Amino acid sequence: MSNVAPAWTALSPALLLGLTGLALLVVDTIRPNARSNTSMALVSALGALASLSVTVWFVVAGTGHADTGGAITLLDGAVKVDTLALFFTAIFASVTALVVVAAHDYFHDHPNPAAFYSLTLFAATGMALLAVANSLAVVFVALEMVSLPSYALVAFLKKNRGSVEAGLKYFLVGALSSAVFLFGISLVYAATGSLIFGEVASAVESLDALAGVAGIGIVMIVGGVAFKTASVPFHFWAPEAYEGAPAPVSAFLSSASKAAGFVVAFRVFTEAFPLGASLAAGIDWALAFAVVAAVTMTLGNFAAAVQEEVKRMLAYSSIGHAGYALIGLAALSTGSAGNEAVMGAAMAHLLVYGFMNTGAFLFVAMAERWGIGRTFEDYAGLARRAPVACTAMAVFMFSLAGLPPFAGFFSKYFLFMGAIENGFLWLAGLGAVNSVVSLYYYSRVVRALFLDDPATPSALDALDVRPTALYAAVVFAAVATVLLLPGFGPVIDAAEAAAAALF
Amino acid sequence: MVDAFAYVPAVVLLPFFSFLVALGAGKYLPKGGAFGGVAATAGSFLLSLWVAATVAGGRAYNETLYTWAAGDQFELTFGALIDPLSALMLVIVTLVALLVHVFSLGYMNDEGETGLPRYYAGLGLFTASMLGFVVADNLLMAFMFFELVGLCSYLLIGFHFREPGPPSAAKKAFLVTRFGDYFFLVGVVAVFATFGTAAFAGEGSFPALAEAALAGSGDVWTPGGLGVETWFTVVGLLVLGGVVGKSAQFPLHTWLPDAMEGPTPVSALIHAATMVAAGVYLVARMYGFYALTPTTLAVIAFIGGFTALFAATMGVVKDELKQVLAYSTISQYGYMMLALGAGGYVAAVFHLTTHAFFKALLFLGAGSVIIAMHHNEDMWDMGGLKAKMPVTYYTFLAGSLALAGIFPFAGFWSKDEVLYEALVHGLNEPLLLGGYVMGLLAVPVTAFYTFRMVFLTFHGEPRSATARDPEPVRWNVKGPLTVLGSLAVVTGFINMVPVQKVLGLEGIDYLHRWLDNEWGGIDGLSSHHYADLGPYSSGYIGGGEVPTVLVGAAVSLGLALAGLGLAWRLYNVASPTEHTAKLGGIKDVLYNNYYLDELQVWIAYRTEDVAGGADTFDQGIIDGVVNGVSSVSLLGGNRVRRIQTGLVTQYATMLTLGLIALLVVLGVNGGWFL
Amino acid sequence: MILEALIGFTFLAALVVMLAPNAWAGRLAFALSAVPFVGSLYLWSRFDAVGNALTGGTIAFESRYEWVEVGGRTVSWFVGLDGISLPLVVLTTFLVPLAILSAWTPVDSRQSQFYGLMLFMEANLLGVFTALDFFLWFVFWEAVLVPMYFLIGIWGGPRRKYAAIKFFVYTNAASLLMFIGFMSLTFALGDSIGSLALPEITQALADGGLETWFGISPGRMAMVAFLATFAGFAVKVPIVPFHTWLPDAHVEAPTPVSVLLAGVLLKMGTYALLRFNFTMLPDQASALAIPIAAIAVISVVYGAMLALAQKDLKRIVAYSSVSSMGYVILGLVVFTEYGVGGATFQMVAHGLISGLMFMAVGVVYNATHTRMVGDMAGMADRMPVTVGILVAGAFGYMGLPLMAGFAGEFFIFVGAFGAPALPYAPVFTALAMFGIVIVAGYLLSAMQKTLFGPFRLETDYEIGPAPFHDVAPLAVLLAAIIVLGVAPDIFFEMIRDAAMPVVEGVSVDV
Amino acid sequence: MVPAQWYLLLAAGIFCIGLFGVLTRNDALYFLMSVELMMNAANINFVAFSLYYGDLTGQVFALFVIALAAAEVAIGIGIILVLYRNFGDIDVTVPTEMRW
Repeated sequence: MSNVAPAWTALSPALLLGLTGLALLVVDTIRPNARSNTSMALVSALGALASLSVTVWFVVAGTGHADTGGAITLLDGAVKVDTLALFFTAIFASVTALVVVAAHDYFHDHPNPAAFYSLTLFAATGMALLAVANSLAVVFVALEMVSLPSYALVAFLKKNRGSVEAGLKYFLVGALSSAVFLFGISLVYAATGSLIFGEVASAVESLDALAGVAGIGIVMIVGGVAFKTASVPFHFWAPEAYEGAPAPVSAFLSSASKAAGFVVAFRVFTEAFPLGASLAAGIDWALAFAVVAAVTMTLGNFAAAVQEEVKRMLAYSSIGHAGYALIGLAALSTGSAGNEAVMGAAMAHLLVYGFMNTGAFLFVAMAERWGIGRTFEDYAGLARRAPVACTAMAVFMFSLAGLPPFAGFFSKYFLFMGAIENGFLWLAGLGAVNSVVSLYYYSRVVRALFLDDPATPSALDALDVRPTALYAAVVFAAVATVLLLPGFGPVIDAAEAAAAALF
Repeated sequence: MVDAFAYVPAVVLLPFFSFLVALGAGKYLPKGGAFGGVAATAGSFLLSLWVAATVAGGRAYNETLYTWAAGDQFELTFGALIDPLSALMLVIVTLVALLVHVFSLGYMNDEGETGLPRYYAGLGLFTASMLGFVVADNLLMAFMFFELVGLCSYLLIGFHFREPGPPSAAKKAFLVTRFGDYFFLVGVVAVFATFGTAAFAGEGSFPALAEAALAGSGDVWTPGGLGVETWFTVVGLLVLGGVVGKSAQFPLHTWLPDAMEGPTPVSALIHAATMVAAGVYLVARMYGFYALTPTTLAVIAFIGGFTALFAATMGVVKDELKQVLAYSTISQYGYMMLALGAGGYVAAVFHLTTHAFFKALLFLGAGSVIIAMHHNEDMWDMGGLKAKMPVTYYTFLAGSLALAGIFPFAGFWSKDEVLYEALVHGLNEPLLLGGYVMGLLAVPVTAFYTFRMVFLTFHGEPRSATARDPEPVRWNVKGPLTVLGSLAVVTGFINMVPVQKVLGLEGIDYLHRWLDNEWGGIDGLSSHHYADLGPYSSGYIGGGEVPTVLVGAAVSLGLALAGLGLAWRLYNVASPTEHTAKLGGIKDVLYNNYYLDELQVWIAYRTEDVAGGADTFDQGIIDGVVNGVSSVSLLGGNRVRRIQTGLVTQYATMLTLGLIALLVVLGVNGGWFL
Repeated sequence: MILEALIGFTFLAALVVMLAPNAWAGRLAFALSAVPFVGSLYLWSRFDAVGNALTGGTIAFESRYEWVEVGGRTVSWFVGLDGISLPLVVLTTFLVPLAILSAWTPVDSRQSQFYGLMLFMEANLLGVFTALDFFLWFVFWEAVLVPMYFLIGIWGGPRRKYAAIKFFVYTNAASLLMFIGFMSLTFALGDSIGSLALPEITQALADGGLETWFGISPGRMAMVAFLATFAGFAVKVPIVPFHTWLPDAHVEAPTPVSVLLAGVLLKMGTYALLRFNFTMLPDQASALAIPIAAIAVISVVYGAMLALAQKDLKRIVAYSSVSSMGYVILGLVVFTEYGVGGATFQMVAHGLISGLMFMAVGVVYNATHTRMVGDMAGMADRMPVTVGILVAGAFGYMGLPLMAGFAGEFFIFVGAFGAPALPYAPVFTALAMFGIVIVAGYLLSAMQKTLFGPFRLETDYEIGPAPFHDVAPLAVLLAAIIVLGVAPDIFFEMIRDAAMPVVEGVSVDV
Repeated sequence: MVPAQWYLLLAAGIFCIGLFGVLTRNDALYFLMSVELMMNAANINFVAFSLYYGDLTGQVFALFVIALAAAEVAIGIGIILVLYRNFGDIDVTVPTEMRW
């Protein structure tokens, strides 16, 4: 079909998101009185779902798939729509939908929610662009397009010191990282003389004196990626940002924004700096990722194990999961058949993670909506009053810990399998150790919800409201987390196909 | 005509059904299900007689009846082996069991005991297990029923579970015998591993295979290339462990005196015909194997002789009626072991038979006395019961004369033959001779404590109110006593070897001919076959067989009479007094049973200490490591989280340092800075 | 399809019970759990497998659908039964209804959740014993942890949270170790396997399909994988020194959960050891025969000694389970018909007997609210029937002939004593057998102190006989134990048939 | 003309100056300016090497970067504003409520 429709329609998922955001902004500016939280949440949700359905349709129809004429390149090769792009666009769209729906209840008494919805949608647009970016220039622009709204979103509660502090730290670290990233790009440009991935790749094969320059540039690009994915050593913003930001924003950042960082990484490092060529030039970025992955997962999980606040624990756990996903890049080896498997597993993990982690943060959002505290003790005995939500939370926790019968089990174990297949036993072993630790702190949440008794009999009286939209989002995420186990086949197939297209 | 052997399973199953009936419906039946038990044992008794008659008719039976586990490696089966030995044993067991059931009507029902269904269920199962053991055609089946017998003894000894004493005695009985059975079980497993079968009789039986292997015409597995004979000795000794436990031989005899906590009829059953007899019967059953290993035989003989003397000495100082009988039991089984060890297969079975009757008699008599004395067992509170309860007295006297080995009572003949065998075979076997000497020394001691008991109980003046006016006993007590009493007198005549030898009368050694398959039996299970296998040659004193017989008999009889006389002098007076003081220091040792119980208690406590140590180690070290790992990880987590200082400038610094570190690593790795 | 129906129904039943009102959740759960039992009996009646499912024997009720394809390996829904798994399936479906019945008295809060989780666990256990694809098996294997965590953590004793987390994390760590070890093995098999189906993997290993993989030679790979998987399963079994989670879990868990924990969950470990280590890597197993036999013996004796030191009835039974599992390991490592078969039989026998013991102790506990040996005496006086069965069960545990325990243990002993595959077999066997004396020691003295003698227990209420629905399951279990003890061949025959290929799989120079 | 390496060095120098500022200054605005400096260091590379390679991509991208930097500053100023409202200071080391 993509031959029938004009090529630009391939970008329609991104366009849909952007247009929805603009529309909200317009309505909000022209008729400030007409706006209602519900209607705008509805509109933005519809926009996100529309883009999701289009994406899914494309995937089913095989747009950009090798069978249908391969990837569609636009704008002089600066943009490229392929399975990888669609796969991640699907993640972004679904997370966005969940987040905006949840936000409806979260911001029920906020004076100006409109800004939130449009900012979210703009950030989502930027992610969608990241997914299709085929030039370092587009990558940087799209990255900023994701970052700038995110800063604002984190600091969205202007009167809340936590939110502001989080916003500041996120912004400062982010600005620094993007500067580093940009300088890295400039060095690569200096070394290769192009920004289009394909041309960069061919230039990398013939680097001579400038190998060092390109190497430094690549490492700096690694840094930029590490910032987006909240990986060591660019992770410092994450605990504070996730903790201080409004919970839906934390969900959005920790799921979608992280995935955005990974799509960049996957594409740039496979298409612009192919492993073989880079190694020939003495630039072993896989080693860099291996180190980063190892440190990241260990730091994230061990720090998460000793947190008192659930939200901050989730923040660290999300750092740990970044470490897992990085295995997808770290465990690559030149010309190995296992590459597709491991990178595909990483993608699948990010998809599943999109649901289970978003769900977890949305549960925290619900807790904040109820106005109960943030620590494990405050969550004690919640299951008595909110069994459904708590069951969903238990599902998220066990799935994050990688236990069946939930999707997190498959994605995590396939990731380890991939690492083992490529001979990275030590990485898989480290991952195993970490997931044991993670089992400990995830089960702490379940223990608080189901096993512990409330501190005071009146502790649970705060649960007076039933935030419907939040419930809907959480339950949907939970159902998705469960159903993705039996339905894992298509997911992993799509992911491996997408990965295969990169090598 | 119908074949008696087809009913062999019924012999075993009838008491088992009485067990089921008593257990299930006992409380709805009259007498707590007693009649069921009586009927069942009576039935088994009649069937046994029929089976014995059939054997006498010249036939034998050795069939596999049920396959327990049909592996290719081994076939584990149940079956029945009916030869003269088992037929004889069947009759003894069923008869004694029947009489005990009847006696129980008087001892338990008339005394208004509670929990009678449990009691009769126990008796039924006990009898059934013993019968199953008797007919067993292979070692595994024998072991199984051997263990079941142990279970029943536990249940019956601990019958009065509401009191503190019986449960602990029951535990001790089971534990000590279990300890012996451990070796037995290892032996069974070893027999399977060695021969691939555990059948007692027939071509493929393990004694036959062992014989062949020793003859060099067969090949068997031995561990680590061990010599065949050595290995057989080891196996024999392992199985012997079970025998020593069940037959209460030194050093595993300590459970038996405690077992007196059980109801007296149970004691009669345990000691006369079932549990304790099982050990000796087992050796007799697989004698074809033991006969092959002289060392084992010597050990058996020595243990037997030692136990005979050792237990007898302890019997001398006991005050309770049943205690004396308990030690006499240990001692008498010592004689049987001595006989078996000395190659006196027939003598052992003979003594087993006579002892079954007169010991059952003595226990039931004691039971009758205990009824009369309102369950006071202290002999020093009795006296003068002779006039009050004549039937009990005269039967008890018969039993005592038999036990003391006084001519012409049953015990005399059997004990005399035991000692004779030990003597003639022991003259050139030092170890065996040692056994003989100790056995001989035990004779006067036995006579002494037996008649000390008789005189203290029945003679002299009543020493307590109850003794002056004892409670009368009914037919169901006197009946069994009469039967057993007459048996105690006449059983000896089934095997008057000495008379035959001295007077040259042919054919009055019925038991010899019976066990020699003269009327019928299974090849390889006959006494002369065992004699051929046996390592012993006979030696005689005084030139020839007859003098040896006479001398042996005269010596033992003389010693017995001496012992009796001493007891007469000391205790057959109006108001006897304790003479134990004369023993001096030995007295305490004897009272405390040579401190063997203390030793075992000490061992038990030490074991518990070791266990406590293990527990501490487990909780402290092993579990400590497990918990340690988790606390260490949490500690690490606490260190890691401190990196997040909250100061954004420090974040920038660490970020930069991290980036530089990456640059250095890759740069050095990739050699950019060259 | 029948197996899918069995597992699916159990999952469904769990869901239904979960949503049922607390009031009659117990009855409903019992009624529903009877269905899988009937189903397994039907399976038994129609069972037609020959040989071992992994070594090319015919698989009963086989059914296979491709599920996921990853890294050139297909993961499929692949279930089936052979002579080793069927008895365990029957055991599971038999124990669960009884456990549910025994829960009626003690469980008095959130019943619907409790029974729902029990059934959920049963479904996963059935999955573990029927799955023939590694990944499917691993899914069920891990899924068992979740209900167990809640069952111990919510309805357990005072230190339930500690016990639950310990069990949860410890066993999961072990599973991960095992996973990595086994995965490396499968990848070292290279192209000789196209799926993770256990039979295919076994075949490939037997055909020497191992290649040098990232510089690891085949022999080394097999040995490493063996050690990793063995350690992983050893925690589940548990074998000394990986056993310390067990007593805590048992003591804290409510009675019915202990029943399943001891009765079935421990068997997962031994079952996995048999399937993976001893069937797939027999040569490594026999190469390590001496150390394995050593830890088996240590487990037996050390576990028994620990049991001897305990004062809590449940702890006693828990440690004696450690001891009994030692027999199973010994039986497996000797590679003889009676050894391996007896080990499998002992899994079932011990499942029944330990289940009975925990249940009976639980019934006593319901009345006394204490399990401490010192706190009570002469219970036989007040609850004769329960105590009678408890005593019978204890003798079963001591290996009394004509009860299932003796059959299992004797098979193992007789199989082990002369085993050519294990050097010094007679010594090891004799040492292990001494366990039967120690077990008699601690069980008899515990019973003497608590059940017999003059009645003594400080309560402000009257203690009477236990209700029928508490005693009935005890009686049923006892009957089953005796039946298996008198006629072991009803299971042992098919077990032998499935065990022989394992025995023949090992190449021993006799 | 000036050889390319010099531009590289210049850019690197400016980048390091910016980085130094980031690491040493606690004032949010200085922080912001330093980041600007770093970005412009990158721009120097882009412009210089677009001249060196003779294609316009670099220069065009430089323009993009300038625009983005402006946007970033806008957001940054906004955040610094609320920072001042909530903490009464624009010292970035003041807000340390969330840590560990």
